[in-house]
Amino acid sequence: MTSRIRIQQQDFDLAEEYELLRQTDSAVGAVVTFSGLVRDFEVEADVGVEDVTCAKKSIDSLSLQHYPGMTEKLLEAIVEQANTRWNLIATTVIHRVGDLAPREQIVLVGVASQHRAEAFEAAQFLMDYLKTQATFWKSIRRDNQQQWIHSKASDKQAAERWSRSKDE
Amino acid sequence: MTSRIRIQQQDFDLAEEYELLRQTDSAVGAVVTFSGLVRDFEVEADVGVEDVTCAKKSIDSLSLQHYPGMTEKLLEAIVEQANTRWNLIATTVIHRVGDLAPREQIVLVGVASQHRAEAFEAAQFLMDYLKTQATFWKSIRRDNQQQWIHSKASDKQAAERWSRSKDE
Amino acid sequence: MINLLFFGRLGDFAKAVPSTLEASTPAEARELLAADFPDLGRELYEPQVLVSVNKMIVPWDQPLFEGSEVAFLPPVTGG
Amino acid sequence: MINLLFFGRLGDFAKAVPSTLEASTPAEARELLAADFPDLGRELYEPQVLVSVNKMIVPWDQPLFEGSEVAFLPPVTGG
Repeated sequence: MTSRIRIQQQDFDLAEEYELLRQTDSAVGAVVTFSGLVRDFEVEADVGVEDVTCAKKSIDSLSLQHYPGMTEKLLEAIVEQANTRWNLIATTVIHRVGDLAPREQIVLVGVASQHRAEAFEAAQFLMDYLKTQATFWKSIRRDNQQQWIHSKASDKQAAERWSRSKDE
Repeated sequence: MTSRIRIQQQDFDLAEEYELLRQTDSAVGAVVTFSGLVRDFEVEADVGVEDVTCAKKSIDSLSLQHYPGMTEKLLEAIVEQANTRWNLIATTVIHRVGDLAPREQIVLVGVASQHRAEAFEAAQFLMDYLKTQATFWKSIRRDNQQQWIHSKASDKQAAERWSRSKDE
Repeated sequence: MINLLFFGRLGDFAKAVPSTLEASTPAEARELLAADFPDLGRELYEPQVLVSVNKMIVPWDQPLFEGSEVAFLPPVTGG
Repeated sequence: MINLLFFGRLGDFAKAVPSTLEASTPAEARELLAADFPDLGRELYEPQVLVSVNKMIVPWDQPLFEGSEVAFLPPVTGG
């Protein structure tokens, strides 16, 4: 399997990465891409005395920190796991770091395989594991104040479903 | 929801469609694309006296026929179903017809949403339903002979899992 | 008169078939076709073959009217 | 001496913390830090905080050596 992993400040070009994935081999029948984008708001939980409410709060920018040297190793391990589980022809994982404005691209996961089921599943697996295992930390900036984002229980649950069973 | 459905002979440009999807709204946090490509072989079952074996047979080209007027209506209904099930911001479905060489693009499904789970699921749903409900028929050409492709039990099973329950 | 369309592999068996016919249901059209074109008939009676009238999938006993477009559809294989 | 790194929100609490320390395990390093910097200490004792040594996640009682890189990692939030 061909695997491309990059952590970078600059933007990426989906079209370029897609062409690399689809041209890997004439056996490629399916390419799935996932792009994560900066939304212009974050959903925040307000924990009150009697109940918890969620509010959308607009943001000015997002900032991504990572642990250089460790993140690359973790992403390689995640891609290796996907490749053991599914029969993949090529994978691409690109994650940006530094300051990002709303609507900018944050992350790209791409998978090329013979059949669509394995491309869809592997792309979802890669995103679920990247979200919960790779050493990235996100903070938002709003009104000149920086605020670290809390990890989400839903991301943890999404990653856990893959350890239950392969076909679930 | 913004929906784009096209059936066309000419090729499509993933980058162009992706830009339309991601620029729909500043709430877009996730874009999933699926591209189906012509492989240079088809897997065929040889039914023998005692067992069934599968052989990869190379192909010269693929040809796609459809039922104009009906296919569009069916694709609209499929997209409408996806939009009822998930909270989607934009969808794109493009299917090519006519003669296609190996490595050419056949189909594109793209979904933009706030969160990744709904984009992944809706894209898979659209492909599963497109495969089993939209009036397209594929034939292959090999050594100057045309041969119609048989429908796959695995595609039928893939579509059926969506009728079991929403969250399964 | 109704108009007939044959898709996918059915088209290969329907090359000599007239494009119009007198029939009051798709089932009757199929019966008439099978009588004149037994190879096509065998294909049309395959349980997976569906029929549409004016681009809507319908039951085989759906009433037909002057000018109805009746299409015989083998299992689809797009994507 | 071991080298210390603090990521994510932990970095906000570690601005006055020295970048090196004498400790034989991450657990001992955490104890020493908590004694001098109680706000940081509370954060480091959160059960979700993990520790890595030389870029590998390890248990808190992992032996440390001269020059070990010890990083304190709050729950990750990439993607």
